[in-house]
Amino acid sequence: MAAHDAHGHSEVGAHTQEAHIVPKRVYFLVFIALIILTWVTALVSRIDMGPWNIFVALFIAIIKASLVVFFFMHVWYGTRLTKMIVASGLFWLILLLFITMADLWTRNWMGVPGR
Amino acid sequence: MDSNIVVAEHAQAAHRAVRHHFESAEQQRDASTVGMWVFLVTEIMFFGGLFLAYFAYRHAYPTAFASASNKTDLWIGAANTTVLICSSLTMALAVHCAATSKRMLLVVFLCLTLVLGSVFLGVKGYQYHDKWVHHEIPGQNFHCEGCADATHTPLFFSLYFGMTGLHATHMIVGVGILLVLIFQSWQGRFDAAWHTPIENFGLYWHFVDIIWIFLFPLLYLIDRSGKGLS
Amino acid sequence: MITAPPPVEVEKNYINAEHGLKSWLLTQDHKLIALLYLISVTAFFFIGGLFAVFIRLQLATPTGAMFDSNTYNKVFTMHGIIMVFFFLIPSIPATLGNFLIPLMVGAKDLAFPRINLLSWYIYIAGGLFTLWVLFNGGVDTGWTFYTPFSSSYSNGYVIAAGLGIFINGFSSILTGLNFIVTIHRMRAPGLTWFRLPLFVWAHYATSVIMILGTPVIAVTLFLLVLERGLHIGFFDPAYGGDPVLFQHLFWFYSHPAVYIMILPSMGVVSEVISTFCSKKPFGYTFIAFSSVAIAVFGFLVWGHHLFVSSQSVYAGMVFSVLSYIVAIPSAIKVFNWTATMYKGSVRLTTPMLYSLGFIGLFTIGGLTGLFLACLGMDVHLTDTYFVIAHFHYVMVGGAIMGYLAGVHFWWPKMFGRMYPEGWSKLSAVIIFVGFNLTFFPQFILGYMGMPRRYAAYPAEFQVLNVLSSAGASILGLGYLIPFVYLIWSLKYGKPAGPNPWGATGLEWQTASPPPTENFEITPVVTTEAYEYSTEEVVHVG
Amino acid sequence: MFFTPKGLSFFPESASTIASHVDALYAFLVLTSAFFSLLIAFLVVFFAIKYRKREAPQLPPDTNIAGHGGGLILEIVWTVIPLGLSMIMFVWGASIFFTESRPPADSMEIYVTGKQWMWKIQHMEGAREINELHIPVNRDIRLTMTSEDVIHDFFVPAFRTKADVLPGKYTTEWFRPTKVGQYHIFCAEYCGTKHSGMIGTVFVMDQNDYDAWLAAGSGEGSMAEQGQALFNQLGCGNCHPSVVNNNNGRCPNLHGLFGTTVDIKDQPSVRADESYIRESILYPDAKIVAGYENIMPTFKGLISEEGLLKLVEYIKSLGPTSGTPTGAAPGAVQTTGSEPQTPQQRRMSPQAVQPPTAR
Ligand code: HEA
Ligand code: HEA
Ligand code: CUA
Ligand SMILES: [Cu+2]
Repeated sequence: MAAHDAHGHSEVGAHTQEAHIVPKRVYFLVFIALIILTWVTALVSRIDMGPWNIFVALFIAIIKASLVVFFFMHVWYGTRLTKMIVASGLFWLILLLFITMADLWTRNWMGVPGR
Repeated sequence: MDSNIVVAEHAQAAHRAVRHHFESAEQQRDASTVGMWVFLVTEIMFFGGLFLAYFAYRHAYPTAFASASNKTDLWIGAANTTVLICSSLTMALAVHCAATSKRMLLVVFLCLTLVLGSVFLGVKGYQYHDKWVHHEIPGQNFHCEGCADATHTPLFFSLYFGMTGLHATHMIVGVGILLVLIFQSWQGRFDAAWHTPIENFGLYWHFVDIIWIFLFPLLYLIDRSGKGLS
Repeated sequence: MITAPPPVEVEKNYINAEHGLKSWLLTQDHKLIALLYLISVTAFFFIGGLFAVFIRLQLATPTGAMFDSNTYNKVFTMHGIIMVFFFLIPSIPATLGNFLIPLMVGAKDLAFPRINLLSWYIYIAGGLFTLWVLFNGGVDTGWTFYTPFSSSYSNGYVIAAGLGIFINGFSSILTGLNFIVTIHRMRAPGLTWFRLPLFVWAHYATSVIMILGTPVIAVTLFLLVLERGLHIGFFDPAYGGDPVLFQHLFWFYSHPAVYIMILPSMGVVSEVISTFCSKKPFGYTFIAFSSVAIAVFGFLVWGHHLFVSSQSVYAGMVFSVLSYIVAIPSAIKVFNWTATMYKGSVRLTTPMLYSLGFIGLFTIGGLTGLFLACLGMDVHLTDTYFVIAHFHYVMVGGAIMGYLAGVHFWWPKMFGRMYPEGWSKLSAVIIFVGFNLTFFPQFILGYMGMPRRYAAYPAEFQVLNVLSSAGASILGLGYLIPFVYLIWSLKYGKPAGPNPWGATGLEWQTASPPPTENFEITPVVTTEAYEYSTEEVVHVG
Repeated sequence: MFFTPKGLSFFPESASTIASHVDALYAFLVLTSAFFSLLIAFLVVFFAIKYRKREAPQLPPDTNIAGHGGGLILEIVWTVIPLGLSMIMFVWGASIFFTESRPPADSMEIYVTGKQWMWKIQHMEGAREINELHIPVNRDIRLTMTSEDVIHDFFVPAFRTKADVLPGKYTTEWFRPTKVGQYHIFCAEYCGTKHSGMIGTVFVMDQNDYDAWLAAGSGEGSMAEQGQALFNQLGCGNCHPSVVNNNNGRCPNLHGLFGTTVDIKDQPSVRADESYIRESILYPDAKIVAGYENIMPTFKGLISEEGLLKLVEYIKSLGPTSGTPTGAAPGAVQTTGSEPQTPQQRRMSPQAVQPPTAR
């Protein structure tokens, strides 16, 4: 949130809205990757990897989500502000999840019920 | 008066879609994009509460979650995920067409998105019906046939319905907005110079897609290897 | 006070621009919406205050002077819900913030005027739900809605109350969203981040909390409503659900929410102190960044409400130490305000009196927060009147004092009229005295062990309770006086002129009341905020 | 600290070992807070008087406290000093809390069940009471608590301690009373209509009086005995062996189970504590002991929380061993048949309660 994003004032006008039009090719590539990953995750789930299954599943999901965010949602080409907003959303989500889970994970460490 | 301000005259932007309190079309577009992203952040946190509940209970009752998850249909889930991803592609293409002023293609891609979204919802409805038939809806008649740790399986199904239900609600809202946008595109309201609604709706639609990208592995893919389930 | 410039001839301003009820209810002018909020928020304050009166009457005798315990439980629950969700959270942001942020950043309106109006309607809808609950017999869960009491055992209208707050949450979200976008994208040319008034910084931080926290309480209450309505057990121990998980979710929002309540007040106080010392606030950047720090760190400490809840000891320790960290930015602010007064030209106007009251009372409230953040101490103090005293010190002594300071400070701007100086100072003193008499005894009660939410109590607590009730009646009187004279001043007050206080800041550069579009011509900013410089002549444009 | 003319105290009685620590911490906090509050109040009032102006100054001064750069030093000073002080508060408070969280190993155990709106208390010797708690002075007392309905909180101001009492799980609270007398028990977590009526009295007695009180108690036998009766009545013994070295392969041997680590099928192993035993009775299929089948029926709805506590106490009385729960541990414990140790013996025995160890 630096001073630089105070909006430029002088340029006025009705020129093209999109600063950067993403080439269609990118969309198709991302799409193919998403489809492949969907089926990979479904198939991989049938292999017994013990506790690793969930990590693999989440890892693939994160890759897929990033592809959507960066390319379908244009964050890759977006302003710093957009990136910051996305990042803070994720950061706070992680705070919520991890801090609470940290409580649950450490619940029995004391060896005293309820402590 | 002690004035620290230099007041200067400024040219007003003259564009049909610029509202009176904005200085320029660019400022207006920027504002709505930022606004849309901020809104999506609130959506992340909104779903975040449910994800937290999910992780907490999966941590506490892994067996119950594994066996209840096996009650969902993996292949239908994967197929439906594919449908949703297709709709994301058509939506992305719709935005592209709006940005390049291709009116007819815009309408076509929006319609495709609408159809794919509806297919997704239909399949979801079918799956709900299936759960209903098998008494796998938490409540009075709940029953999890052959589940391990059956006492805790209602937690899984409560979350299953809570999460997919909230997701489906977002889809239904999206379908409603799509209908309006299709009509407006048909009328030729959007072009390269101004198509903010299309763009923002695209963001929304992709966001809903992302939620599903996480729901699918979390709800459908627990312990699918088939070991250790009685 | 400086003599006001000759009254502006009754020009078109935002109030008289249009007439009729419709022009109010359909307005998209942020200033009119702010007034709509002002009216509704005040109404809720008096409803909540009425319940406070009932609480204090009940507690005047050990056995309870007014109600049976069932009714009493509903009384304090409604008091808490109304005061927190329908008064204090929207109070400053939705009224003063709404009115001033566009003015302060030199914009014609907020970024999304229609959404702004929508947020008021959502607020009213949520409020109506809550009032419906009230008239149908209330709800008795405490404002915290802890499960499984709320989900399975309460005999009140939990679902309706939950929905009321759920709906209201969206109003808060939309307000925050509007502020964030406005502050990012609508600033006047030359108005860089570090030229922004501290009030705007405070509201930026507040909006961040609104955006990131409110959805979580919304989904939490949504789950609670589902659980109570359908008995499907998200938190129900009967299904293996964890009631402490509900508490985590609840406080993930509700702790940061206390900073939603205090940060705007801090913003007001920064403006007022700077103006009435005619001095740039000491440590501008530190005050600005401490607001942001509070907003961020405020999200890391919610578990300090769960020290005895059977949360893990280790989690408790982390939450405790982080609670101390989040106290530091508040300390920085207090010291900077004090330092601002050093060698200032201090004018003890009404807003200044309220602000000084704020500093003192917030300090006491904040420092007692440190008692509660202290693990070994909190085990004894939690759920006693010590907590009640702590949070009334920060919320009533802090936030409301700040709110009153702000209302008095910008009243001339909002309505173009001055209020009577004598009465307003008198009421400030009465409120200060009444407040301390009401809530100081509660610290002692708390350490003695009197639990909160008790409709009746052992006789040894009576003396202090009577003191507290006596104080509350003084306090109540103190709140009625401004209510009367502020309304009086709308008609009979002296005309104020554009800048009655000799303040800096863009909002003082336009007429009082401002025209609908705020500024005749878009301002261009060339200097820092709070430039009470001697070279004024040079800059007049 | 504060006294009214009538001698009414405005300070709570301090009647446990923890209480004096808490009071000392309180004194420190009060002093620090008083210092800062008075400092700020003094400065604000002083500046307001000293620099008071009636009019807005025409040429207002813009004065920094120490000229250029002085600001930064001050900012650092008033960041670091509060930070340092608050870390003292944190460490002090945390150390008290740590003590409060770990009951001494040979504490006397008492079981508490909260219910809207009463406290039901069971002593190991068998005595039961409602809204009253009789305990001997100068003994470590450990409460194991649960609730039948909503969340309650067992609060004894004179002992400066409290803990929430939750449905569906056990929580622990301990104290060591130091003064004979009667003290309030309050329910400190809002629990519904008669929350303010959920109060009681702790009677701290000297050992002789306490023994006499116990002796006059009920003839129902000790809690462990009652638990054993319930165990037999519910037919648990038909499957679960509860003597040394007896393993039928169908149900885990409960002898010497308590306090050991149990391997669970498909899940991380757990410590066999009160909560685990409770869960195993109510939700037998939640955690299946490795090597066993899921054949146990649930007893949910068949046993009250108080009954569960009796069963827990009975299983506890079967003693811990260092061996595996399922079998062998030959000769580790000398017990005669299925007869549980008497509570008296158990309290004396040093290994009665596994010393809690942080992992
Ligand atoms: C406006 C609202 C507001 C604010 C600003 C605060 C501020 C703080 N609060 Fe408070 N709090 C509430 C509203 C608020 N609180 C409410 C409503 C509850 C109860 C809810 C319920 O249960 O119903 C509560 C409860 C509450 C608890 C839980 C008590 C319990 O239930 O057991 C705790 C525990 O840590 C706590 C701590 C703090 C701390 C550390 C701060 C800090 O931010 C304070 C920081 C300020 C200062 C420290 C003062 C200024 C500093 C100096 C003058 C310098 C000297 C400083 C040092 C030496 C460090 N609060
Ligand atoms: C913004 C928040 C806010 C505000 C402003 C207040 C204001 C006051 N509060 Fe409240 N309070 C809470 C938030 C707030 N409170 C919360 C969150 C709780 C916890 C609830 C729970 O446990 O769930 C609580 C609980 C609470 C309790 C504890 C109840 C209990 O635990 O049993 C008490 C007891 O004294 C109390 C007293 C007061 C008093 C005397 C005021 C005074 O400041 C009020 C002064 C105002 C007036 C007196 C109104 C003035 C008007 C008139 C007098 C006119 C009369 C009206 C008409 C003719 C219409 N409050
Ligand atoms: Cu039990 Cu309050
Ligand atoms: Cu808090």
